[in-house]
Amino acid sequence: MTNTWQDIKNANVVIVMGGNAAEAHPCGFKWVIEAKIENGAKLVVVDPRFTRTASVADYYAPIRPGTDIAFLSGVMHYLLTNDKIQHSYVKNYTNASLLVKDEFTFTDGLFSGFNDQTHSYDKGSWDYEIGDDGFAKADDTWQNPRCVINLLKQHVSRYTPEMVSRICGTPQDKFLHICELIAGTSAPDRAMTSLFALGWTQHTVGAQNIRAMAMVQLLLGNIGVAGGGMNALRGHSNIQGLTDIGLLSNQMPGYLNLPTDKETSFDEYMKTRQFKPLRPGQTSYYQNTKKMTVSLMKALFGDAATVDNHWGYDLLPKLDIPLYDIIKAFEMMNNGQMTGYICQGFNPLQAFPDRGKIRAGLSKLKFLVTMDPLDTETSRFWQDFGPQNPARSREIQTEVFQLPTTCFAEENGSLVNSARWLQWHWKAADAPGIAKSDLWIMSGLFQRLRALYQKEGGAFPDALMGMTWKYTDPWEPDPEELAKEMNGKFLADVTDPVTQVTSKAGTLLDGFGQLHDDGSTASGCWIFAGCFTEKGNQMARRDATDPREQGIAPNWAWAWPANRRILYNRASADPEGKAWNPKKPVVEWNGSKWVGIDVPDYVVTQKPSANDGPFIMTVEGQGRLFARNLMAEGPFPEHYEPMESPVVNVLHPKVGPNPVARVFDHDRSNFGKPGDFPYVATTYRLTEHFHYWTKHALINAILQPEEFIEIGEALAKEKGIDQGGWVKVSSKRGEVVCKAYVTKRIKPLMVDGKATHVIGCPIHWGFTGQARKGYGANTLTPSVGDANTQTPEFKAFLVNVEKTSAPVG
Amino acid sequence: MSDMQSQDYVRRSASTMTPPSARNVEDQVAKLIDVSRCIGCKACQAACMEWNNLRPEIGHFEGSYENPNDLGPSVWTLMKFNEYENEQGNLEWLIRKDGCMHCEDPGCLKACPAPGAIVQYANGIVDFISDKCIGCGYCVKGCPFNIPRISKTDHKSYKCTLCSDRVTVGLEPACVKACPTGAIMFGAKTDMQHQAAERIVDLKARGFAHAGLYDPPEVQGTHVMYVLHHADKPSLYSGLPDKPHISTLVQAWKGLYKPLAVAAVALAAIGAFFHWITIGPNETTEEDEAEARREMRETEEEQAP
Amino acid sequence: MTRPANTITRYTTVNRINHWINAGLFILLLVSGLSMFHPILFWLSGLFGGGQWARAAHPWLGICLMVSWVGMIIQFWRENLPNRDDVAWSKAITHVVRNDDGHVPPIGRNNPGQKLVFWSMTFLIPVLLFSGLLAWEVYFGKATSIEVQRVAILVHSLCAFAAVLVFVVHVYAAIWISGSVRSMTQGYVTPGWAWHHHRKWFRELIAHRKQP
Amino acid sequence: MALTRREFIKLTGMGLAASSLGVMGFGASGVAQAAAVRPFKLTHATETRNTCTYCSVACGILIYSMGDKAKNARSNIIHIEGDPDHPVNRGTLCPKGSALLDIVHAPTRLKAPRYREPGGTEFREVTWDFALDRIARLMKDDRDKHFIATNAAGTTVNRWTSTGMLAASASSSETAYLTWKVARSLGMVVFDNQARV
Repeated sequence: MTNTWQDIKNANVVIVMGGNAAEAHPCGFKWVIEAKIENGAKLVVVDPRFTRTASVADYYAPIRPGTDIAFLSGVMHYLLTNDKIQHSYVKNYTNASLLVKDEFTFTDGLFSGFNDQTHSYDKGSWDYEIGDDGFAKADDTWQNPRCVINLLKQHVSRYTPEMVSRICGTPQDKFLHICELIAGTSAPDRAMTSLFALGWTQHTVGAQNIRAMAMVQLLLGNIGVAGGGMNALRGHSNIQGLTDIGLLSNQMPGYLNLPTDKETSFDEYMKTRQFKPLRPGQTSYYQNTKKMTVSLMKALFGDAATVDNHWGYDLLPKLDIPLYDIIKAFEMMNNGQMTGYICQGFNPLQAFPDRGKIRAGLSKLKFLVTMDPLDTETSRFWQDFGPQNPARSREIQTEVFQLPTTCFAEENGSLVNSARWLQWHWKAADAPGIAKSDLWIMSGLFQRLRALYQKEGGAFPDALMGMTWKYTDPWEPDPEELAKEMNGKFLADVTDPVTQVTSKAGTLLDGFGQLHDDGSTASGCWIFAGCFTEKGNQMARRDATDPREQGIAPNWAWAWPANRRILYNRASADPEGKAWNPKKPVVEWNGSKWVGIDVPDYVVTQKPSANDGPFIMTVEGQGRLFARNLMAEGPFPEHYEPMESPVVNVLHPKVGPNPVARVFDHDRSNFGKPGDFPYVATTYRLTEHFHYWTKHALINAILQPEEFIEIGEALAKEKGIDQGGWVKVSSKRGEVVCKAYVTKRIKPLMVDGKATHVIGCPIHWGFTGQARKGYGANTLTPSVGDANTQTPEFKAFLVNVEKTSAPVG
Repeated sequence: MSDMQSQDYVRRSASTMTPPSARNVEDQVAKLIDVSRCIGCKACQAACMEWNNLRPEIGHFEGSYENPNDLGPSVWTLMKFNEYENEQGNLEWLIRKDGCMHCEDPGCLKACPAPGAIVQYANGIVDFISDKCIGCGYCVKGCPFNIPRISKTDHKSYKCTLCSDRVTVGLEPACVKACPTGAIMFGAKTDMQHQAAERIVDLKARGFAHAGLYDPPEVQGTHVMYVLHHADKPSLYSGLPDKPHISTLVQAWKGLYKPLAVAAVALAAIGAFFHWITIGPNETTEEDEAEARREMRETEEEQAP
Repeated sequence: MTRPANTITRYTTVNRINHWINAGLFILLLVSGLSMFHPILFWLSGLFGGGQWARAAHPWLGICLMVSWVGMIIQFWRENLPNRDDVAWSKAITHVVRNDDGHVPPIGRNNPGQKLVFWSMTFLIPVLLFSGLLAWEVYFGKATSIEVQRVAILVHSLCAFAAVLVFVVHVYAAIWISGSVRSMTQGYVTPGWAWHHHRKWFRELIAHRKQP
Repeated sequence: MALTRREFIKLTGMGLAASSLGVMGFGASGVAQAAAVRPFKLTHATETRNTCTYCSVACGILIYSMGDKAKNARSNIIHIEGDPDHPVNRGTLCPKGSALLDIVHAPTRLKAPRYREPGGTEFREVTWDFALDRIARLMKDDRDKHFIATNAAGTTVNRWTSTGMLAASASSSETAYLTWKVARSLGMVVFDNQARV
């Protein structure tokens, strides 16, 4: 989230698209209701189903799963042709004026540089014209046809209301009404907030879905302001924290990347990261990357990281491919390329696409370790549970360890919520039986492995031996010690050149501004610097005071970066530093510095006249309507059909789905055709459940006891399916037998003149826990991910549905 | 635990004595359910089960999000869902939290034959005192909203207590506290009525011309009230009664009839007694015996050959 | 059973056992029913061990009463059929109540008052049973709509009231007409009693009397 | 450290007679009346601040446990409700959060390590030492066999691709950081968490 949960109440329009906030985040959704009641806001919901969010919406429109880019491009087309953009904002705060290289083109669904052998782009042409001064060229008059804004206009010109309706199945009048509501927030003092979640990410074009809305928001001037922003509601309680700390194949803490094979040396690695500004006078904060990286290496390897060994650069693993993501991992397992897998609080047999493939992959492992408070399906993948898990135990040679862990109520620590707040929590009781904390288990493994390597030697023990482990109890480090390590500290006495204050070695850092690249500071996660300072645990702060009740609460817990609650908040003020919306200012220039209810996302003393853009993390200082080379599919979002689609891509029939999606051969042969699987299916959560956990909780099992699908009345009638009756839903990959909920909330959509039926598949049931046994919707879903992130395409695929009888067993 | 110590009852089932009411100026409380803010998440149901330690059986999916499928002895509140296509052809998903309405004139209490099994506190909460419940099910017949349910295990009647244990110590009911969107509010009844009025203005501005408050006068108002977008048609909300009232059958049965019947029986007994002391027993005399003997003899003679 | 000579059997042993089972059940039903009928009578439930017990026992007692009453019907339906004499007797009801039996026409084994008791109960007991079943929460709480149950419970209480009135009349009549109680306890009446109260029956008896 | 800041709940429970709760509709007779209805169950419970374990709204919660943490008492969580001071949830909780008690006490909570041998049809309970020793051995054997120190071009890459890990995005940041250190110290690159989904 760029903003806070409470800040949603400042919105004039709330658009929920690519998510179902009321069901997935009820307590955050209260701020939408608050916006409606206190701010007269209009709630707009665009969703394939009439959800519980839609039930309290002012306006609802249906959309075919997987066509959000067409819808949003249509919105951009509307805004640009009807001149409903926030001109001053777009001109000053986005890259609309910058000129793009002449070689950059878009024809028949493909951007320039496509290689149809490798299914990837040479992104060389996806950039600005660079002048002799090394800065990007610009035309502030927007006369030059190569201006980003003009290229964008041209790009979205195909997305007329007729075309949007043809692709999305959204009736034109509904689409246009929503455009009008959205366009109203182009006024400087009005804001729209976009609330989205996995409804956008779980597509082969997931990242581009979000980009499309981010561009809409930039055109409207809604980023950085109160009641605006791009608000990813996110999933698990600490999914933000795990992303921040980089528990992803290619990540290190604080959004630093793991090196690749191409970056053979530390200098090589730094060269591609310390981005120089592309416009005059810009901050381009990533110029400080070396300070962050060195401080991380000092935190990780301590004395084993020195100038001489390039801060231990070779102690880090390097990647030969962009990602060893989970789809890749299961591909490798199925190919016999993996020996062991550890699932810590993760249940891939339920959570990952093409369940049959997941089960087969796990069966080929030598060992599987699960660490979980609950008895997960994954830990019992080898056991026969009837049709819901038809495993042949005796043929499966995998050794399985099921390790019991503590749960939230039984440990201290911090979690990062989607508004980037780090909040500390305390232990209330002991764990049941002899369950142990993850810290104890991971430390136990670490210590044992160290001992084994010490005794026996083995492959490259240096990183294992060099990893810092200076904890009071090395067998179960105290969470506070770890929090302090992430926050960082001085390793030597350092004198601040401005204030002349000397910080002693060992002093905790106050913020990432104190980082150095000479090894005098250590910080395990630079963006968390400031969370645990000499003043104490900032994450445990409990002052809920909220100036002007504008939803900032700056002294409650601590938010990264630097306790800032609204990202890019400099953009809440006009170029002169006055708030766009005088009723809800965030930060303003008072003549000598930036002040306000939030920590300015800006150099506090930087004058407005300095012309330093508000987006200080980017090389332009501006929001990007043109993404340069940062996306896999292209600098502008383009509508590509889901990998399994009921129709051809009417914009460019030859380029149907995402041309750069990574598809493994085995998976490609497992895609279904509309002839066999004529209905569009989508998967989702219900508000009564949290993924695959709450079926273990009796109350939640009572509230939604049994697996079902949602099907429109028209299709149910056609197929003779009764309300509450049994149905078989099948895809190319498997079948699910469950109950049917025949509903008015899903209506057939007219897509390119054809009635298209959508089937909804809630995901929550499996074969362990309290609720009734289910097959799991991931039995049906295709194993293919977003081209940038490899997030699986759970939201749009093809199925067939038939009436059947109850499963046996 | 003698509840008779309480001076806070204003009504008490099957009690011919007026309850003590020295403290008769307590604020009336009310729960306001604003269905236009309700997202049907069932947090109220979960919180109710958790706080009150209720765990009904795990049921089945039966073609709706309504689970459990009905109110029950351990289901004191239940979200009800209705997919309604309005006059404009647009879908509205009308979701209502069902449960005890805490009527000012409670039909359950009126029907209850067990003294003190149902009470109404001065703040308006209608509570079942299970210890005194005899499980006859009369409250089920008396309720205009079809709320109480009799347990098959202990044969006692159960329903929402409005978390009287929480309210007593100054806390709001569990469902109110949990409700993520503030669709359920709690406070003095007058405050809730003001709150509702504000909401109705907003709803009318959003095109719901018939928005209104559901506080049915037929039961002298309720301590659980709804803000409805379609207050003209409460029955759209999964059968919320348009005009809830204590059934005339129950009124007749529990009203004038009972004292009349008791009086009639008493009169009959008294009448018999006075008959006895005025007219006296009808005895068989020696003359009767003599007559009988005579007739027997005569018959014998007649029959003699 | 020992009894004086020259007495007449009015009720056989089977008759009497059946009657007293009936009477017992009826009283238990009456007491448990009244405890639920009006608060001032709720204390009666204490006789059953409390309200729950009274509530639980009442419907089972009702079923027993029905079974028992079927026995009564089988034994007594024929002699309770109305006949011409009943009209004359009924016309003289004012004489009956004043013990002015000289002006009361002779009557058979049962007089219209007794017949009324019999037929009233024969009508009321099944209606009470049926309406009671509808209102029996434990087993039939879900069998019918609440509206039907409301009707049932009103009908039940009206019938119960009627039955109570009949019962009062019956009991008092038994006390009032001396010798009646003995006829139902020991089974016999004196010839004088029969001659006095049921002269036609008496005459029938002696007419068909076998020679000793 | 269990914060018991919100002591008014306890105060209201213990010293009710002295407080002025008339606004909620009860006078001093409340205690007697509450006792008649159902005793207020949190009167002497220990209150601990925590954060809901489910979604990333991160609602503040108050965990109530039986026992005052005296030496001879074992705490047992009896109730969980929303933290009214929390700026986002303000005391509210969703249906998952409201039922947190049932996940803490789920009958399918694991209580001891279990092991399933190759081809086995059942789990059996094992000791922690057995489990961790065996896992460490399996990891080391695989790592020693499949570790890639240099690639074809001779670049030092120090990666291990044959054993992978999925981390838990409901664990604390501190756990996550330690997990990261362990995984990367071994050169593990097949490493992800739920953020991927």
